[in-house]
Amino acid sequence: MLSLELLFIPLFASLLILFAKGKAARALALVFTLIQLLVTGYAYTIFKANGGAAFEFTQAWVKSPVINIHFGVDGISLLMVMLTNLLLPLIVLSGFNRETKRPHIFYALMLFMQFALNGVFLSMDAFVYYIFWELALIPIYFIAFNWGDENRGKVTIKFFIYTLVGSLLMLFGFVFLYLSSPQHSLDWNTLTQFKTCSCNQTWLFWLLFAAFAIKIPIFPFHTWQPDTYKSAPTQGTMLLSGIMLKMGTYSLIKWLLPIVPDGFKEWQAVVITLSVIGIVYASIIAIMQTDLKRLFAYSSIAHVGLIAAGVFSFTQQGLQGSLAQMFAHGINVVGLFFCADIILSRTGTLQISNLGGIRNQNRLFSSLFLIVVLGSVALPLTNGFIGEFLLLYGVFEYNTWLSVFAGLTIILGAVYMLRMFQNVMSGPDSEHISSFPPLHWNEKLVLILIGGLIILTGVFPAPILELTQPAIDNLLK
Amino acid sequence: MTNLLQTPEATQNWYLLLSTVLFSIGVIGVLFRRNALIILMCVELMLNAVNLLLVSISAYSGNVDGQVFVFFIMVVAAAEVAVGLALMVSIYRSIGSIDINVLNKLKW
Amino acid sequence: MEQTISALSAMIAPALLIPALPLLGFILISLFGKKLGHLSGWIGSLMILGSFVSSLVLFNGIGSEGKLNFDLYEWIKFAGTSLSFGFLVDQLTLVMLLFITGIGFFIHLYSIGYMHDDEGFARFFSYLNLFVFFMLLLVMGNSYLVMFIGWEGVGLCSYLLIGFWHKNPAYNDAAKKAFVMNRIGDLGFLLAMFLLLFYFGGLDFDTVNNAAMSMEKGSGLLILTTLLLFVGASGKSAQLPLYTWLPDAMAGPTPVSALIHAATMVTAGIYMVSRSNILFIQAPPTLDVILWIGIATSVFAAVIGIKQNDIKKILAYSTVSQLGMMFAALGLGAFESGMFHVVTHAFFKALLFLGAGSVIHAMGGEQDIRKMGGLLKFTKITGFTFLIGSLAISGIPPFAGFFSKDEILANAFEGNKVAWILLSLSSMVTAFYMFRLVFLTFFGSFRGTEEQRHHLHESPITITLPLMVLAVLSVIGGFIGLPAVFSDTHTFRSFLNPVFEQGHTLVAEHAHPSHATEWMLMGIATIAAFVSIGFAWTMYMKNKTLPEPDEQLSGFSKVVANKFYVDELYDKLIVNPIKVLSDLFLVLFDKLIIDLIVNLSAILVDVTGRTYRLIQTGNTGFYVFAMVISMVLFLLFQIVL
Amino acid sequence: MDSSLIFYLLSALSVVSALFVVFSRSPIYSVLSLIVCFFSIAGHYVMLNAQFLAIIHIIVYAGAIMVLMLFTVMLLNLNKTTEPHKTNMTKIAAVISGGLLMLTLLASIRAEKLAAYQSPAPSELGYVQHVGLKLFQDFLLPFEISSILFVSAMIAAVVLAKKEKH
Repeated sequence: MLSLELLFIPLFASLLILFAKGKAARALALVFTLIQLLVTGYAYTIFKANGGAAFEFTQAWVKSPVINIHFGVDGISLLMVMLTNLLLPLIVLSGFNRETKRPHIFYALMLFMQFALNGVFLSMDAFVYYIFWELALIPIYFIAFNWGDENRGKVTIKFFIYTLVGSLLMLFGFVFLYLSSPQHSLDWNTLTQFKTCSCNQTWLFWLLFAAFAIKIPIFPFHTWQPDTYKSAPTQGTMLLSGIMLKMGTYSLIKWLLPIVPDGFKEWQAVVITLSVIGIVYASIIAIMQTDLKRLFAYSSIAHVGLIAAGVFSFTQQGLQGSLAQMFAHGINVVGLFFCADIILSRTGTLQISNLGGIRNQNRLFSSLFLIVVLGSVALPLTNGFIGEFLLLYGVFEYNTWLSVFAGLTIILGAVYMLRMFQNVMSGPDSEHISSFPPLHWNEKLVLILIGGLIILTGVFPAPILELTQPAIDNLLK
Repeated sequence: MTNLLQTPEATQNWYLLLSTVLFSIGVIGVLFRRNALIILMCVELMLNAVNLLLVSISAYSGNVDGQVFVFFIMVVAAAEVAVGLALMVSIYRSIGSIDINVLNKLKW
Repeated sequence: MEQTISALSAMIAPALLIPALPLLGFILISLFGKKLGHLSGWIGSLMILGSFVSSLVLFNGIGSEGKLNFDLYEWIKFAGTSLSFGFLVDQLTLVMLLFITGIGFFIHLYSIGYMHDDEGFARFFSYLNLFVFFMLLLVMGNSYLVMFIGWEGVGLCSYLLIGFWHKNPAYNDAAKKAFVMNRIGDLGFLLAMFLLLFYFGGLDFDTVNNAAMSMEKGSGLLILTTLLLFVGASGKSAQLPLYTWLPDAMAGPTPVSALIHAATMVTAGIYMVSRSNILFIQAPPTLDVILWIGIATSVFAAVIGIKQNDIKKILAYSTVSQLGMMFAALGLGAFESGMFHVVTHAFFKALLFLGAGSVIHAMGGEQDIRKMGGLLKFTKITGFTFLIGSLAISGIPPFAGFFSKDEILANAFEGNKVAWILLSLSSMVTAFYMFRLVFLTFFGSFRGTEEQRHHLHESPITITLPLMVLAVLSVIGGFIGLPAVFSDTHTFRSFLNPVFEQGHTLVAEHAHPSHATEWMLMGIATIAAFVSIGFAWTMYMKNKTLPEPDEQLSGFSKVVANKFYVDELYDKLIVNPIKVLSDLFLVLFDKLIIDLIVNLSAILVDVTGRTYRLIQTGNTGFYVFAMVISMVLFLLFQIVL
Repeated sequence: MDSSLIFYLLSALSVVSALFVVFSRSPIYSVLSLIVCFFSIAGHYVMLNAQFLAIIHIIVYAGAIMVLMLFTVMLLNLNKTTEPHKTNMTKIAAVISGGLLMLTLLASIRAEKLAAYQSPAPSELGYVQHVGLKLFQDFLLPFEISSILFVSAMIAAVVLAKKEKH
């Protein structure tokens, strides 16, 4: 029943916030995301003590076709739930000193998003999962469309249709699975136990994978992403990059791998190669980006490419690493985009060439930004290292040469991140920046928390790894 | 004159033929005329052809369900005619014609 | 090993204290730096002094026999593999610990004076303490993974400190270059770790060494692993072809150049190879590679050093050259000699850099030796200590450098005559350019501006005290490793014996050179050094030649002065192609090809919609007609099938 | 009289009057012949033992709907002269496609076998009580919903036919 609580708190909050006004809306949003965080913490302790039994919830819904509302968790989904509910308060808090138009709708959408994301991670029935998957798209669409920059119209439509096409293919896949499963059920347990013949898995893999690959996004399905990240309001970008991407990578592990294992193995080489190409490709593009948000977008493509490569290496450490890296990347990328937003709000520009010398003016911000940057270039003792180490080791075990290629990410990552940091933060004062006011209290708090998390999970990653270990053992069986 | 309706099957076949013919005449009417009112009447004719078929099958299979169906079709037809005629009147008022070739505003 | 732990468990606390104190210093200074003001310098120094004292305690407790190895906690754990955060203190570590914390302390002390007027005073000390923390982690780790933490950590600190004066874009470029080049090496290290983890069953030194012992000598796996490790080492220790960052790294404040880019961090590669001596001994082809790369680097950098005019750049190239020499020693299998040179080099190179810092301080920031001259009169302590350092690096007996260099040359003579000739050559060139530096800077007449002359003064005590201490060490440091002709016991070698003895069992014992040969080698080395110095004296003292301005250079000397155009070559070969590729990817692939495919599908839908729309004529008759025809078709379809 | 003779007469009447609906020039004649057609269909209902339906049919169609139609024709003042005509081409096309539809319908009916004949239907099958019972037991909900349909149709008709105020 814990699943229901995790779902209904944000849903209820979302409805409640609709009726709030102005500042009350975001205060309410913060309160409810914090409550949700507490419940998640409680859920974690319960899970540690008793396993996932307390989360199980099943309720018959439609008789024909047989659809049950089924929620439940294993270590993998709980980790994602934790990431979601950990990031949401930070994202809400990050907007505390910003003026948002119609805040009640904005924050209601954000909480609704949290509801849908939790739903995606908690669903154990493919149909319910699909509903939440699509449901998550709606609030982010409106957030990007109503609060984005001047290009938002075209960009959001592209993003929306792109993802929708993928999801529809996934739906076809699920319909086929439903029809071919002997019990006519879409329950996760049924789908993973019954194995459709490998002749079908060959194409079924691509139906499901298309949806995930677009969401992640894996090269060459990525072109929606930089534009969307650029156009969406920063809090929306944080949601998109921090959590929504993880829907794709999570689904690779939770849904794709166990349902079509033969297809997975058949296309393993193709996808892992694509992912590795994506890593190098996106890293190289990132080097020459002139816009801060677009640079982060391409760096994100590179990072998730490595996550996908790790998943498809189909090794213990690859899978472990991908989960650790999802958690880390969620935190880091939110931090990066938040830093970009802080810069934008103070200087009015994100053009790297117009920036510079911020370090001279605001040392605290520059130190915290540096920590986030270091986390994302995977320095040891930051959270990024654990993930990248395991991921690269996973890819290494799959193919040595591929790992050399994928390993270029640690070099290229340093190149584009440091180049960015140098041009934006160091150097003489830029004439475009008249002053860089000190950080607001909420900005300080968010960045310090993010920095703390980066180092904490980098020094003590064991809880994350232990949480997901049993589930991964299960998968590899 | 021979009795055409010797067996139930024969009866049924003749009714099938009759309602098909009536239905087709209705369709020809819809295609043939430009007066919206006549077209509406032809649609009524088609409905009646179907009704006749339903009643005949009801008799043939000894099941009263078919008749109930006809009953409901009549209900719908009555409602439809009321609304349809009202529409026609209002269209005539605003355009001055119920020629369907004039009523082609709803194109690309 | 269990037994050792219990016996030495009393040593765990001081061992933990060693890295903990600098970390504490870093945290304190970075949090309260503003309030502490100049006190932060003293706090930073005290922390390092504390580490030094702990190291002495450890030195005393562990001695020449013991070995402390313990795990702090499990760091990364997956599927039966557990990678711990653990420490290992043995004799090799002790040597490193002592000189890192010892020299580190004096350089901190020096920095208090040197950085006194800098606005980033507190920040400087927080970075410096963080560096020492990571460096200690590097040498104290009991596995490659912990070493790697320190490895990347010192890279980070090096980045922060090279770009310490971050308002200057050129300094930032240098910092970034250092970090990226190190990262190239780190990738090699990382891949080597994967190989070790996968094929050797672990990352801690014991496991790896035991596995390596049982492997066939010279197997492909061993060669590959060691080569990758060496790639890592050559990145950090600035060997060909990854050396170009080190001269640029002189952009940082001079104490940083002394501590990081001369004494400690750059020797991490040598430490790593020595630490993995069993692996490397088991892979002889890699040792050959190391030998020749070391020699090549040594000669190459020394030649470039001749034509440099920036006082710090000269020292930087000399560092690269000396590091090459150390690697050559490792390549010859003489790990102790390599380490010995690491230690003595740390003494005199730190001394030289700090001396150079003092000179720059006196000259008000001027670094070009063409504008100096006759400084000995004004800065006596600096001048004399600098002279001592130069004598030490040139290999003049009985200074420290003589003994360590002699050992390496003796090993080279035994191992490979060509190597011996080349290394001797490099050594001679070193003596030449060092004394070129000394003569141009401290002797002759002053060539700077009047204002600078007015400003000339000896530095304060915080600066001169470390100089004096290091000068003393540079004089007597060599006596811990006297050659066999002077003494039966080579203190340094026998102290390190527990670390290397296992490795030595793997190679056939080659005969030690006879005493006569040793005398001969020493004689040749000393004479060569004196000849070089004499040559420099004739050129710069007697003939008073001045290095020509940059524009007048031509031919080979222009190529040398421009460092053989290696940076330009890298730009052309690697940097520019990547930039072009980046634009190509973005414009051609992302915007043109991929987006075209995406947009084409949208255009297709658009065109279809526009075409289909025409069917909607608005003519009801036509609609009904279409309906009837489709009904007919549908029914026909049913009948036919 | 022979039942088949009645069938003949009624069928002929309905087909002829239906044709007249379509091809008559004056809308008034069309309406009147449609009424004739509906009466003949009511006759068929009686022959098929659907007495109740026959009554309802006459009341609803002949009594209500057709009167409404007639009124509309008169209200809109439709007559032969105002009647729009299609070109001959479309007329021929209409007849041909209608005939084609008839042929395919017949062909498809022939292709399908009828289900077996049940025991002869009792003549009281179409009595009020039978239909009524069926209607109020099995089809109660649709029946009630149809009343809502009527109300809404009524309102719609009133609203639509009302003169717009400007």
